[in-house]
Amino acid sequence: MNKLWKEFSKGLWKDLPPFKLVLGLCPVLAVTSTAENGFGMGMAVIFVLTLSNLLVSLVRNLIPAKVRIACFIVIAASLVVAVELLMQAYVYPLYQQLGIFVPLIVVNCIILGRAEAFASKNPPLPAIADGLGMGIGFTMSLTFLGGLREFFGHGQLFGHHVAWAGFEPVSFMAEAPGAFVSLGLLLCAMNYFTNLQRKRKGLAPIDGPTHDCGSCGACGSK
Amino acid sequence: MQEYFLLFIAAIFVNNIVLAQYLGNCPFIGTSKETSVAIGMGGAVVFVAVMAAAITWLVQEYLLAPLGLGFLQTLAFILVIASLVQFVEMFLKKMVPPLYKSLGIFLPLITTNCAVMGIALICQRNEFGFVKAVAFATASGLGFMLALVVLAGIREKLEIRRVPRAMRGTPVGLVMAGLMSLAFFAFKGMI
Amino acid sequence: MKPLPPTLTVTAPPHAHCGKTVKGRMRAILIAMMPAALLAVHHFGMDALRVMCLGAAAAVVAEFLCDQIMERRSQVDDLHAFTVGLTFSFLLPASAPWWMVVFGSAVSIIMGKMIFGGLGGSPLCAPLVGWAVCSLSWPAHMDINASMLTSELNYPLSQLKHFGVEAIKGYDLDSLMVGRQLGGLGAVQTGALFIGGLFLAIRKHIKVGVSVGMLAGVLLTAGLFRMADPAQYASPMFHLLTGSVIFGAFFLATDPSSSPMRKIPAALFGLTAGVLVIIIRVYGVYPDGTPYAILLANLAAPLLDRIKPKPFGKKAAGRTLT
Amino acid sequence: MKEMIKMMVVLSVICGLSGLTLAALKNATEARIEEQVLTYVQAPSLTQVLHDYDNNPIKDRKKFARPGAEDEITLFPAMKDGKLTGLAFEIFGKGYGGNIGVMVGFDTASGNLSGIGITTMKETPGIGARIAKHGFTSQFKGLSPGRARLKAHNGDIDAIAGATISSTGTVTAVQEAAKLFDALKPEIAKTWP
Repeated sequence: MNKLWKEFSKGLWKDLPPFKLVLGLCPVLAVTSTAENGFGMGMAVIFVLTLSNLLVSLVRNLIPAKVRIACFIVIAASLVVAVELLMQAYVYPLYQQLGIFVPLIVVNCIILGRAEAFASKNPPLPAIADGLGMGIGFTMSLTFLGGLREFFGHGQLFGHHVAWAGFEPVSFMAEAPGAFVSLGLLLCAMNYFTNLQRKRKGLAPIDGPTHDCGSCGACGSK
Repeated sequence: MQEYFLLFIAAIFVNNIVLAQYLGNCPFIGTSKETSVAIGMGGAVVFVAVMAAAITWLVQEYLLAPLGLGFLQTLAFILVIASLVQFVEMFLKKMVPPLYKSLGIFLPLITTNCAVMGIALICQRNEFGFVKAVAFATASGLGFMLALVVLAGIREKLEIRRVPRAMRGTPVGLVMAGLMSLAFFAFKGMI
Repeated sequence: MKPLPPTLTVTAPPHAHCGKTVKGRMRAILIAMMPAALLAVHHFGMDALRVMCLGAAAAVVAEFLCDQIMERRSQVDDLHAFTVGLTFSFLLPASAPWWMVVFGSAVSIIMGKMIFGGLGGSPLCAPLVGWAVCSLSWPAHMDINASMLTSELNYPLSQLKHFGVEAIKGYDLDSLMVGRQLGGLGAVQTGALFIGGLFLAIRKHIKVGVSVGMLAGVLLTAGLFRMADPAQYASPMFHLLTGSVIFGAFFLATDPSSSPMRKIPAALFGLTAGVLVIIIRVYGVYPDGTPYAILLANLAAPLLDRIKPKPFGKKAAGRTLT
Repeated sequence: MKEMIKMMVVLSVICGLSGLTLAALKNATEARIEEQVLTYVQAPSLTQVLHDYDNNPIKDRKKFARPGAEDEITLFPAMKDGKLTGLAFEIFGKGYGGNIGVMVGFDTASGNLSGIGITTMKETPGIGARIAKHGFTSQFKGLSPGRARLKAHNGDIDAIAGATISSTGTVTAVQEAAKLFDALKPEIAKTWP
């Protein structure tokens, strides 16, 4: 139980996907114009990530190493198609809002990255815990960033007007440049506080996590 | 002719695939630390995006649509792209070693580059014809390359600046990408 | 601690030499901006003074606070932040609300300068970053025509954009020179800015190549359009004397950290900016393309810097892609 | 060789399984997806073209065989107190950037147009896309189908300046709808008295 909790909780803070692992940036930037979109995208990712982790972990001993990645891709893609169908059937407006980014979940580094780095090496239960934790962490981050951008960009939260009277929305935040800049500044703030904590403990400051494409692990391997 | 000229301007500047459509951000931030790497990655993306757009178009038109399997689009496209990347890699290694030397290490990264898949999907959603789809893929790929090379040029210079510790690496790259995207607003409304 | 003797040290830019200091350069720039500032107050009244003071003050405070957070010795006394703030306010309409001036000025300093490591690090012209963020966020407050309805002056570029060449027949070049037009409050004092720019050029505080290149780019491109169809496109001189072309050519594009180093790249850089100004004015949605044109040229600056002068008689060295 | 075969088998089994599952899921959700698409794509224009009804036109929709063609067309009835007052259906016209979907509404009593709305289109933003704006579509309201032609063709409709193809496409679609409406009249009378 303890181990499961550990796998689950690491996605919530220690390895928080978009901020600490710096993975899967496209949806983080693209769908966070409002908190609701961020949340919806996050839910879709939770679904795909948890199930793909489970399935990959179940078949991990059956598949030959050489076609491993191909199998992961098929599993992930099938789940994404399933999500597409379910979203069309039950939350059509959200499906319209997220547009092309729903099918693109399949190339989100998080899915293949977790399949390769975790699920293919662990039994089903920890794999589910890992997927759920990472998915929830991803959802929280997206919702937070979406809320931030929605508040400053539109003066709203989840579609409700919350800003004070006379607040003039900073449309910059709602547009593409605002997405990049607010994510960059958020990462900067996280690094800053990490170092502030380390300083309090008397440790030397460290550089923040850097993103490079190899970090998801799925790409470079054959 | 004019239609294609406008298509190119639109895809490269006005609706730049990274800066305005948020596609392909992982490699955009990940491989923009050095200009030479950026050029290699950009070239590889143009190459694969064009081929992927062409093949997925044919798959959709002659396989999925007639069989009524439109809902399997995502699955079919990612498989096409993944095997295409593998194939291109094998082909280049065997037949064109110099090109493989410059593009080879970037090819595996492209499978999960959502710009490639995104371009193929956009072509389908806009119901482009075959020629238009290929032209759009070329233009979008070039737009990706342009953004990547420009950002790499700037980030190379930033390496020797006293960037604050908390901003170093990815954060400053992201903010710079945002400012680039801001500058690209200049092209708004041109098409 | 005793200062180290000047042995071999590697530092981040700016690298000042021949007795020039950052402070001296900034002082010269401020002197060069003086006439335009005075004319702006003359044309737009106390509103202009208010915007300029607020802009400069906010920039200085923002830089000071940033230095505190970054735990670095503050260098606000080199006047750079003050200059950036003033330059930013030159681009605003005189009617700009106070919070926008403060916000934009702070953004110019934070996002245009400090996050890139302070002075000499910025890959973009700092005041333009603030300007672009504001004009994207609050188009209504930045729209010079809509926010200056009470003024008897007009914004010639927006008239050109919306009503065509016929609408700008009424302007003569002399009145444009003395700033009898709307636009960024300081940026339209074209005559005064030109004199200031010449002063800077003669005292060698700016790269002349950039300014000449940019003015040439504007004149040539506008001339080409004019030759193609005089009934549809305005004259080159009109383009030169409206909006912030002169201001951009002498004060914005010449920012040392965001423009190329050597002569030929610098001239090409200016030319690019100049050509883009006219392209944006003709095809884009913005009446004045100058700030965006300079931002785009800034992006290209590192690549332009790679253009190497080929030694005479030597073959170009083969470059390898790795 | 053995490894090769194992790879093939595993891959095909996985692909086959996922294909089957997805096909089943597709079948299960098909009806609901159709409903959702109707609600979110067609319904906004339905309320624009039908007036004065107390039923749910989407729920009461019915498919009819298109006379002289293989395919079917979905009709949305507007009813008040159980009596048919209006009818709407979607029809496609050729535009500049692809097909233009036009929802055409008819007043069953007079046979006049009760309005049109644009459902889908890919026209040039700012030019052709103006066909979706109220200024253009509201011209059709209350016209008899014969008058719903461009002014250049002796009708009452002002084409959008610079967007002749988009305007013509819309008007042609409306004309075709009128023809279809006439052809279907007997069947409609049978279905909804």
